[in-house]
Amino acid sequence: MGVFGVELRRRHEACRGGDRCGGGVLGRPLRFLVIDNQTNPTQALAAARSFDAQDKVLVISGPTSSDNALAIYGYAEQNQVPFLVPVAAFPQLTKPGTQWTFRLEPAAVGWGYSIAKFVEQKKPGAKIAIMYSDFALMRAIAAGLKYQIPRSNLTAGPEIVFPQGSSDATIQATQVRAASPDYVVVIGAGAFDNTITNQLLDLGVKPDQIIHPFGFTTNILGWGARSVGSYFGTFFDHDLDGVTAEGKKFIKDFAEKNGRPPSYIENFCYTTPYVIKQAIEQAGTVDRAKFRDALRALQTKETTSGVPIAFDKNGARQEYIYYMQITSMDVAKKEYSAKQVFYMEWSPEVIPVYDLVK
Amino acid sequence: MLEIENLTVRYGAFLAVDRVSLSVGEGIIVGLVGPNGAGKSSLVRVVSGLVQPVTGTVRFRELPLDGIPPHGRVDRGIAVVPEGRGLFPQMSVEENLLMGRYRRGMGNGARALMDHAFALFPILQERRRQLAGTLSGGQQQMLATGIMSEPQLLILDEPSLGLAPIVVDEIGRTLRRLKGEGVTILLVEQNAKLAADVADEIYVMQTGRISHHGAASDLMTDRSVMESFLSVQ
Amino acid sequence: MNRMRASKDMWLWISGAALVIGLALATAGNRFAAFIIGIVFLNVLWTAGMNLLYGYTGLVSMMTAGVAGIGAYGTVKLFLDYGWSFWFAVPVSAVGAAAVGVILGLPALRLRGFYFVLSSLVIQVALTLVFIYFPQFTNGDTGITQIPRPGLWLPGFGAVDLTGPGFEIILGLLALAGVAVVYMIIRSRMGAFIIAIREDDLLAEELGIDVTRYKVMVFFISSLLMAVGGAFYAVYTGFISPRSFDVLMSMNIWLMVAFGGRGTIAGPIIGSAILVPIPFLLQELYQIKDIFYGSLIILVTVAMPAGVYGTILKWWRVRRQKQNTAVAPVAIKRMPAE
Amino acid sequence: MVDPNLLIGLSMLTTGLVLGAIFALTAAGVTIVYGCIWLPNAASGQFFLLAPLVAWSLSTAMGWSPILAVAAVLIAGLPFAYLLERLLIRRFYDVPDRNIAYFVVTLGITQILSGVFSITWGQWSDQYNIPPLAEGVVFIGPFPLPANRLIALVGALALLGALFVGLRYHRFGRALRAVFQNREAAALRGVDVQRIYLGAFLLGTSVIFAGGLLYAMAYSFDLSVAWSMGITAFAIMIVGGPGSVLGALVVGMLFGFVQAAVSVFASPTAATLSYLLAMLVILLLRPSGLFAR
Repeated sequence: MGVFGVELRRRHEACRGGDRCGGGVLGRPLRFLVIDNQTNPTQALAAARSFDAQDKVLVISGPTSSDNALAIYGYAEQNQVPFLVPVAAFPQLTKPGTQWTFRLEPAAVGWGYSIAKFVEQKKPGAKIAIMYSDFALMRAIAAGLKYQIPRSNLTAGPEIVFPQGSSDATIQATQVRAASPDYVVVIGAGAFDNTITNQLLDLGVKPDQIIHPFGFTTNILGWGARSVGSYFGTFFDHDLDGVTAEGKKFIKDFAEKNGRPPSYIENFCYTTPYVIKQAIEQAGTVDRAKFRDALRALQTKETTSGVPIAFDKNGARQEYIYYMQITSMDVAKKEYSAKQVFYMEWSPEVIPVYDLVK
Repeated sequence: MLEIENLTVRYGAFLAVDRVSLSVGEGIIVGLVGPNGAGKSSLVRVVSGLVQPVTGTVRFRELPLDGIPPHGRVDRGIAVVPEGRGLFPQMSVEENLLMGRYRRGMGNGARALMDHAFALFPILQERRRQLAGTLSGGQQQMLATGIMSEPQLLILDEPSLGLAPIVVDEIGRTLRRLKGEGVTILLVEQNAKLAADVADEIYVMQTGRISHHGAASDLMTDRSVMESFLSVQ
Repeated sequence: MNRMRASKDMWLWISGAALVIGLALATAGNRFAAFIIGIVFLNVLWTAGMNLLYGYTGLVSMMTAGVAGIGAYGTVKLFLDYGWSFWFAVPVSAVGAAAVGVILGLPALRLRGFYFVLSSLVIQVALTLVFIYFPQFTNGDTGITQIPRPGLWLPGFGAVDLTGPGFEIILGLLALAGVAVVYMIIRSRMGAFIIAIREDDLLAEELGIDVTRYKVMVFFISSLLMAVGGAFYAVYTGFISPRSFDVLMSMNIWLMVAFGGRGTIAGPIIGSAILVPIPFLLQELYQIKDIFYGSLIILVTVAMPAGVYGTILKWWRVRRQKQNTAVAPVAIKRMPAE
Repeated sequence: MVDPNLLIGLSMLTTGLVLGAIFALTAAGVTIVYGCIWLPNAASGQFFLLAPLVAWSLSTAMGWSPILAVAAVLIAGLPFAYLLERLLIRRFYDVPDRNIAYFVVTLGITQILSGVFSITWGQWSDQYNIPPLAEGVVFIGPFPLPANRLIALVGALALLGALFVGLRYHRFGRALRAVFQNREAAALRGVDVQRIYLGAFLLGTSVIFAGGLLYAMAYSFDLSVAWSMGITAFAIMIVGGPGSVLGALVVGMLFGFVQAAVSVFASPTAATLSYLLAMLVILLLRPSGLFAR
């Protein structure tokens, strides 16, 4: 149902590519699960089982949409197979007591927390309106934001939830406009995100009052040239200040191949094989338990951006986010540029993540 | 004008019409009478092209109608008013009349024909904007005379069904008047009295077969026919 | 004659059970193959219910997945949150789910033909939304994970291990029992009545058959099979979510019955055995999965209205008929009223 | 600062009009096909999506002007629908329970099209914007309405009007309604019923395509719109009465305004659930719909 799956499906190739690690590690090839949101959970489970029982893999990995990730999570935990998830922001994947699952993408609840921190720094006491679609991921972001707003001494504006598959937000945008908030946080899926953004701009909300907690390249281009000046949160962008030489090469190669710059999802996918490789080298064997222990102890950096990689006791990533401001856009050429305006790192449990989202 | 030869109609294992032959001469009214379930309507459906017979042929003006779809038969001048009158309940009286001109087009004296219909039944002119579904049974039957397509052969299936005797008489008068205008009519009826009143020639159909045939005046005085009728009616 | 049939039936069921146990044990070494077999067994149970409903009574229900979902969520709730024994939770939630199914479906069962299909589709969509938008019961669209397999204590055997082939054997016997239930219903007086309803419900009514009552009974029994299947699905796979029980599942179950051959005992089993493994075995071809399925649906409807087994049966009958030169009885079908 | 209540009221009005007109148009397409052929097109949502996707490709990847792209899609839709009718739809014209057969077959088409979408357009983007025909914003009092959405609204209303007039007064429209009301009597009046079926399928499908194109002019869209619009169009058809174009108009507009109003006074989720509820209640109490033919 979600757009995420569609988006993710497109990125599988990037993940499987792992261009630099194609030869495998310690003489074993790397294989990735191909799962998208069209895949039934039963099939996702069967695929995990096939990797585990048939191929006797060391670790299962795959960018997965919501319920499939949890299905495989259950399998991995019950059958003691390491499961490294590049892209899935659900806190439940690393809930307390998790033994075998590791999540490279920071939890969505934390993104909400970071928005409040960002606004707190930009404009103390600001009033924030929230508009979001009723998907589990969006709810998680909103939950984190709502938790942190009073703690950051901000004011909560209107909060509007849209059911999955909504098309029009004119009235809600008008309601939000009428409350004159300082910032509007738009947490929408795909096209609906564009529609809301357009309707807010129609009504005279300024671009730099709009915050998108996350954006893929295609999303950002979808907001259109009018949205230049708005903010978006991300974990990787081609205009980041800290992109390394290897990161620049990755961006260049990817853009040549795909006609657009990579998003953070591709970056996580690119990073995954490195993480696996490093953990195997640390473990020194291909024993699942030793590999798991090595992942737990791992202290490394994303080779593309230099951001540290470390997992907490439940397998959650040490959290971080960038806020970028769009500075120019050419939709026809599929190009945009942005500047980094905020960066922060925090522990995964700085707020009660696992209580906010069951 | 219309010759039916050795016609057999089957629905699955059910034999509806069994080797029936019948002919309608030009310019007269032929009555086809018989009880409910005798196969009369099946025969009408074959002539109109809605049902394909198992065996037998239907010829109109010497030409066989085999394989000609219903609208092709309308083009040749056959108009069929089916059982239940075949009106369009959510269309106005005027639109129902216009549907009768579907093949002939709006030119070619459509206006004059409509005036003619209104002259025959002034009540229809009064109610020309009213929906057909809201008319009384008699008025609906007036609307369903099929004359708008200027037919050479008009086939009416059970026009008297559910109508008061006084209205049935009115229908009889109208049929005679149409005959006077040169229209050949095949009247299919359960109501033997109406058929006897207006028809020149009568066929009696029972359980899929023609049991009697003759001039209306002869047949209605025939004791055996009357008895077989009374016993089934 | 009757005794001969009964003993023939007996042998059939015994060999069925032997086949099921044999399949489960044969695949015990390969847990992937065993999983596919287990899912096939579950689908045999589901299609048995659908066959009773669609194949024999002529009701195309699109809400079967929803009923299975209620059975699954109910069982998991009782099992995990209230600490009931799984074996006690299953019958309770299955009866509950079937009752809910009947209550939801009851008004729709009065409707004929297409309107019933539509109503059941609407109910299915609504149930999926309920699964999504009531996260306090269902955990929302993320689903419930890590559902443990239950233990089983059998007198004479002691504690039985259900993590290995034991569970596949249970699923297989369950499927067999589901098929047997349908078989016995069809052989009974009720079977004759519901087939009459399928052929012509107006005529059946005229003959004095209480059409709505029989429809409701059939709907209840098939819902029961669906819900039991849903409950076992939950503990077998260890995971359920609204997407596990969406309209696609209803369609797939329908398709297996239609594909195998509606209104035959063997047809749906054949349909499940052929169609279920395909997506698992063609994992790499996930991109054309939908296109493949859609084409199959159209193909079956256009070219094989009787399904695979139905077509074989027909062909077989024609052949035998030619040999015996016997006259085939032709059913009297009333003309569709225009 | 303008009075917020006036702003919200105006936005409710325009939203109700835009959504209502698009809903009504799409449902009219669905109901024409159902009423005439007895074909409940489960794939109508996919058709609704197909047209703007093609227009999106033409206007962005190929660089056509949006007007040309929209026109090209509408024209290309005719041979598409014609082929479908020839290859598949007409096989079932004589099947007694053909509405169920059609429902199943079109569910198959739904599967195929969504599979095709996800391996083609789904790979290319996750949301689609057709470049606007007109830039800028038109002020209705204090309320800003984008010119493009105004064009979509006017287009939808014009098409609805044309459809209504055509069905009422044109010879083909009259024949179409005659087939709705009494198939056999229409045949006896000389209507070639199979040709009308073909015509109804072409017309209904084109109307659905037009609905999708207008929607895409008013909003950004993605692949999920097929499912939600398919359900909405069905709900409108059922509540309005299958086969009733008037029902589709009235109920479509009603649904648009209900969505707008419920969004203000309750929540957008409640609006979506209210459709399903309305559809279920109508199905159970009055299966032939409010505007039974």
